[in-house]
Amino acid sequence: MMRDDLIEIAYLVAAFCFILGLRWLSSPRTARKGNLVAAVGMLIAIVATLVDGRVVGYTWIAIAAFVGGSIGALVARRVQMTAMPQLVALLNGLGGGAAALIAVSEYHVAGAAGEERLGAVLAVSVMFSAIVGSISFAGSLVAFGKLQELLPGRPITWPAQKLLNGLGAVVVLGLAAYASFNINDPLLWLAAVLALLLGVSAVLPIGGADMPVVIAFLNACTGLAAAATGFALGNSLLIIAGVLVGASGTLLTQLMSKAMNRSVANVLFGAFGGGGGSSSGVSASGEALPVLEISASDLAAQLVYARRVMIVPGYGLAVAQAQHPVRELADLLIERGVSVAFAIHPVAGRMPGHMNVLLAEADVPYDQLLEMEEANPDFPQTDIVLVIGANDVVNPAARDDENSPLYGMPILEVDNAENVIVFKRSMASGFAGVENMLFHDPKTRMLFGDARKSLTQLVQDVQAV
Amino acid sequence: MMRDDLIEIAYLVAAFCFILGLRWLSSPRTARKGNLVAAVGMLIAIVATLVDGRVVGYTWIAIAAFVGGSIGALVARRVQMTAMPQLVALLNGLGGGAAALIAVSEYHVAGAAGEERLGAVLAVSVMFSAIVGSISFAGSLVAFGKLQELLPGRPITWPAQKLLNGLGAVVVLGLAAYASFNINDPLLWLAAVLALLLGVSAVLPIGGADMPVVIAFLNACTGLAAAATGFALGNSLLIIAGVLVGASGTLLTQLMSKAMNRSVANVLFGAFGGGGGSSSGVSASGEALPVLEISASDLAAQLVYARRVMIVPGYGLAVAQAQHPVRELADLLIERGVSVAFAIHPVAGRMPGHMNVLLAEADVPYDQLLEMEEANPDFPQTDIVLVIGANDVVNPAARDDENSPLYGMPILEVDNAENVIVFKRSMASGFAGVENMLFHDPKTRMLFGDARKSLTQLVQDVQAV
Amino acid sequence: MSLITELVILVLAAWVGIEVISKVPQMLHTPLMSGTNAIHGVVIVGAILVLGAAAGGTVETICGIVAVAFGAANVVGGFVVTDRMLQMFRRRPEPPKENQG
Amino acid sequence: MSLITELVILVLAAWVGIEVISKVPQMLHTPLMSGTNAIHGVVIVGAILVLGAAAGGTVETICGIVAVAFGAANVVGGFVVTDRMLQMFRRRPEPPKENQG
Ligand SMILES: NC(=O)c1ccc[n+]([C@@H]2O[C@H](COP(=O)([O-])OP(=O)(O)OC[C@H]3O[C@@H](n4cnc5c(N)ncnc54)[C@H](OP(=O)(O)O)[C@@H]3O)[C@@H](O)[C@H]2O)c1
Ligand SMILES: NC(=O)c1ccc[n+]([C@@H]2O[C@H](COP(=O)([O-])OP(=O)(O)OC[C@H]3O[C@@H](n4cnc5c(N)ncnc54)[C@H](OP(=O)(O)O)[C@@H]3O)[C@@H](O)[C@H]2O)c1
Repeated sequence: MMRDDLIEIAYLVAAFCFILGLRWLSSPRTARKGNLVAAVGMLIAIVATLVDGRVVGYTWIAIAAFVGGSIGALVARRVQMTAMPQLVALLNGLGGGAAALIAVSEYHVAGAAGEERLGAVLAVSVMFSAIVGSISFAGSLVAFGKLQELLPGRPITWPAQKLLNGLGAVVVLGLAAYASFNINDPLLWLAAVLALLLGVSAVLPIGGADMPVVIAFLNACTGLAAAATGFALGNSLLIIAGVLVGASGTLLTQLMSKAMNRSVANVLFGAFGGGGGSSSGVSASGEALPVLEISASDLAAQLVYARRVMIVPGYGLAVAQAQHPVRELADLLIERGVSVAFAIHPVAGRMPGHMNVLLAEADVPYDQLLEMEEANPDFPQTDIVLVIGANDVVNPAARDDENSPLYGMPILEVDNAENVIVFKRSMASGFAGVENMLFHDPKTRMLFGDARKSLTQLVQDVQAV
Repeated sequence: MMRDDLIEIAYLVAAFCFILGLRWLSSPRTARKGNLVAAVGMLIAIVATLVDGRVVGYTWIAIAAFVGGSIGALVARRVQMTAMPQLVALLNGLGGGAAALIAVSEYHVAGAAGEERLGAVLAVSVMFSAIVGSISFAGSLVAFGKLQELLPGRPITWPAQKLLNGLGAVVVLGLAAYASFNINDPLLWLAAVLALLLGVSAVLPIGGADMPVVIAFLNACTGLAAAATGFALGNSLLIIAGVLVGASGTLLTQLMSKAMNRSVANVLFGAFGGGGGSSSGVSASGEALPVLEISASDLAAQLVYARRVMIVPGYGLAVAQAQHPVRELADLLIERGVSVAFAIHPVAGRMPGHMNVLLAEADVPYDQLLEMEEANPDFPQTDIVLVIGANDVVNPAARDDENSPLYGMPILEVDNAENVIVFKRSMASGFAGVENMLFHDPKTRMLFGDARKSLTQLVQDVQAV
Repeated sequence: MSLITELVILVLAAWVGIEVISKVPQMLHTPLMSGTNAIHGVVIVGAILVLGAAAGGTVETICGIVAVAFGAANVVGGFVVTDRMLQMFRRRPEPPKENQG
Repeated sequence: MSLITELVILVLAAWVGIEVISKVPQMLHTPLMSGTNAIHGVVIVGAILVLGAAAGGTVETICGIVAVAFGAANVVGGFVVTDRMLQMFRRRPEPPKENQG
């Protein structure tokens, strides 16, 4: 009794730590402390659980936790910042898998205790966490595969896909309902396996560049599966933590869809777009529009005499891992008295806020980064904009062309600046597969080539000026 | 069982309505809807309670609710907007009284059931809500009396006041602790009566103009007493609602103290200031400083030729009930092409946000009202500032004079404007009892007289120009 | 409901309260005060339970009657006066005439 | 803990979550995602209960071992990588040199 109370109090403290940790994420100054507080909360929760009277054997727990924890730590320390989306997908899948496994064994325990059917609360929560956890596990692994390029990034489709997925969902739900009233392990296993397949076949048709939305969505799913586990175990900490994650995943999913000017349903069921930035390239009109180029050395000369330069990094910069040379360029220019800032579009990079992490890694101080709303009024006073591996987020069609699929998406209005330089490898279109008239604007010059190589060259040329 | 579940669900819905209602108070567009949602939540909670199986007799409930509700409705419909602080004090006292009465009868029930001592949770919650509820009841009534001028507004002090209050608090706590272990009605009654006396003697020494802080503080107390009642009855709705009110009262108490540059403790125990704006008047220095006056007709001529006029309303405007003539003046000037705005200091008026209510009552649209942070950068571009019944909130000593008790309080920096006109009845000081050098500034002109009369005259004169 | 569950609810509600209330603009602080005032009138729920369950006991009956009356006045008065205040808050009727910029 | 109490906690926690998370700036959305990821690793608590209580049953033992390992990897990996990201966010070291205004 006494011990159980202490455990409950420890769970309350842990929940408080989680909330406080998220609250402190609201400013980069306190964010790291916030993450630490959340981690301490987790430690408190785990220790409290270990002293729970129901826990009798520790050997397997120690082994499993050691193996899992070491792998987690190793991967987390090694991973490249550009591979963050994959890692988040992987970790998310693990959480979903754990939730599903707990549900499966809760079900087994109920059966072993001789029960024939589950109570209503237990039925709903166990089935929810088994199915949603499985979907989240399989879906996250597919997302991981696409992002890690183990699977093709383009949408993989097959005939009657939606119909088959719909049917699959109905079968899984039916099985789950039946299994609630007739406890029988293989039934639930079948349902879980079908849910895994469903997760795979739901994520395969989604394009690689939409994976961040999928991950945020599956993140919310894992959170809710954890909350359902909390209902099954009558554990308020799991409910609170799961719901916090559910809220976060939901908000991020909405935010990304909104920034891409698409509905969440369109992203998840639309089979939209290509492998992320490297597709199509065929001009919609077919006309030969003028394209003006510039060399790195000419650009270097222009840059050192500019008063104000704005850098717009995009997905291509992340792919090219060009964050270090871009930082070097910015420093060189600042040294020479040029005013330099970075303009960050909300969906630049591969996941929300990813561009900020990449630039932070390259030691760009975060107060040099402007959000879209801050940057847009600045472009008219800007001499040169460097658009590095960005495409859709600067496409004026989003503002001007009612027929464009991008129409209505908020963009960085770089065409208001004096000069625009675009760093990319070809005239290929970006993720949305839409032609970008900015490249044909008389004030635009193209600097073709891999962003990392171009920037390294440019840095040398600036040093030489 | 079934019915109890439904009641619990109704309580959950009610709690949700309360939170949503407060959330919608974040914008004047949704605020009224928010209040309505909260009221609907209350209705749901009351209906759910009425169908509770434990409720057997309805006659007395109906009579008491009808009488109480009618009086509440009547007073709320009749009250002048300037008397809002009194009304809030009164309503707050009623809530505190109700909480205390519930605690007293819970205690009685426990005794009647033959128990000899209260369990720990019940003891703490019953005693908390009996004592804090009683203090809140008595304290709020004293605050009401001061604001309604049934009691003198100045601090009423007597020898060894703090010592006596401290002793009283110790005795009350001791009694409560003893009564928890030895259930005996008269003991608790004695404790409650002493708590009432304590409430009276804690609020009497506080000056009339500090009453809003006292009310916000007692509001938080009543909220927490309600939450304690929730613990006693095992009712989560009371806990949630009580804590919401506790949070609100606490935040408002802090905010007001901060805007007055004093600590909460200083306000509650400081015996500070006078009856609110009508005290002292003796110049600190004794020197005869120059005071320049202006007549209403001269001012009228200046006003119609100004480009930009800012109006700073204060406590005196509320007392003089001059909100309607000031609105007329603003309309007249706007008609003539003068740009007019109102600058609202956070503690102008008699309670936080009170000035906004008064101006809203006089049909001033809320987008014409500037908060302090918005208004301050505008003064240098302002031709004429009309300071109407405000004093401390425009006192430059808060910015310039390190020895002033106001030093550090954020003010409206009207002395940055071209011309300052001050409407007041005399050279008396404001609430803080501090001389105001603004009145002797060469760019300041005084327009002596009751604000309502002066403004009515000014409106006539402007019409005549 | 165990004490600790009640504490969990308390902590969460306090957090929600602080987040939600810190979003209320200064302009609406008087209605905020009267509105929260009405909300603590929810003690009427407790008062009804006391009075409704009073098996004839004088103490409970008297305390209950007064508490219900107090609670009802608190609730009705608070919501009515808040509504009265809020209905007065209006935007400028016509499109802005540039009289303050 | 009754179902409805659990629902109360759910609603309050969801509300706190929405309020708190909508305050996180875009700049920190990637750490937010990895951080919340770590938080849902709290299912490890459930996994420990399953595995620790497993009275030799094969199903629970296997499920429990995998779930604890998954949960541990999720928790440790999530917090470590979030910390790695956040430690990189720095303000400009010297007082501003007016290179962006
Ligand atoms: N951040 C998110 O949260 C998120 C989530 C989901 C979807 N999205 C979508 O992703 C897109 C992001 O827009 P964006 O403007 O950043 O990217 P984008 O529109 O996809 O364009 C990226 C450009 O980078 C170029 N590029 C690729 N590799 C490069 C390399 N090594 N060196 C130089 N250039 C290279 C590509 O052109 P070349 O092939 O010619 O080089 C391509 O045009 C948006 O459509 C957005 O909706 C973002
Ligand atoms: N709003 C809140 O939440 C709150 C709460 C607690 C305390 N306070 C305190 O209250 C004060 C408010 O500052 P304030 O500048 O608004 O007021 P103030 O400093 O108290 O000054 C009010 C002025 O109005 C004048 N006045 C009074 N009746 C008048 C009438 N009928 N016609 C014309 N003038 C009249 C008085 O001068 P004459 O007597 O010469 O006419 C007095 O100087 C601050 O010190 C603040 O700290 C405010």
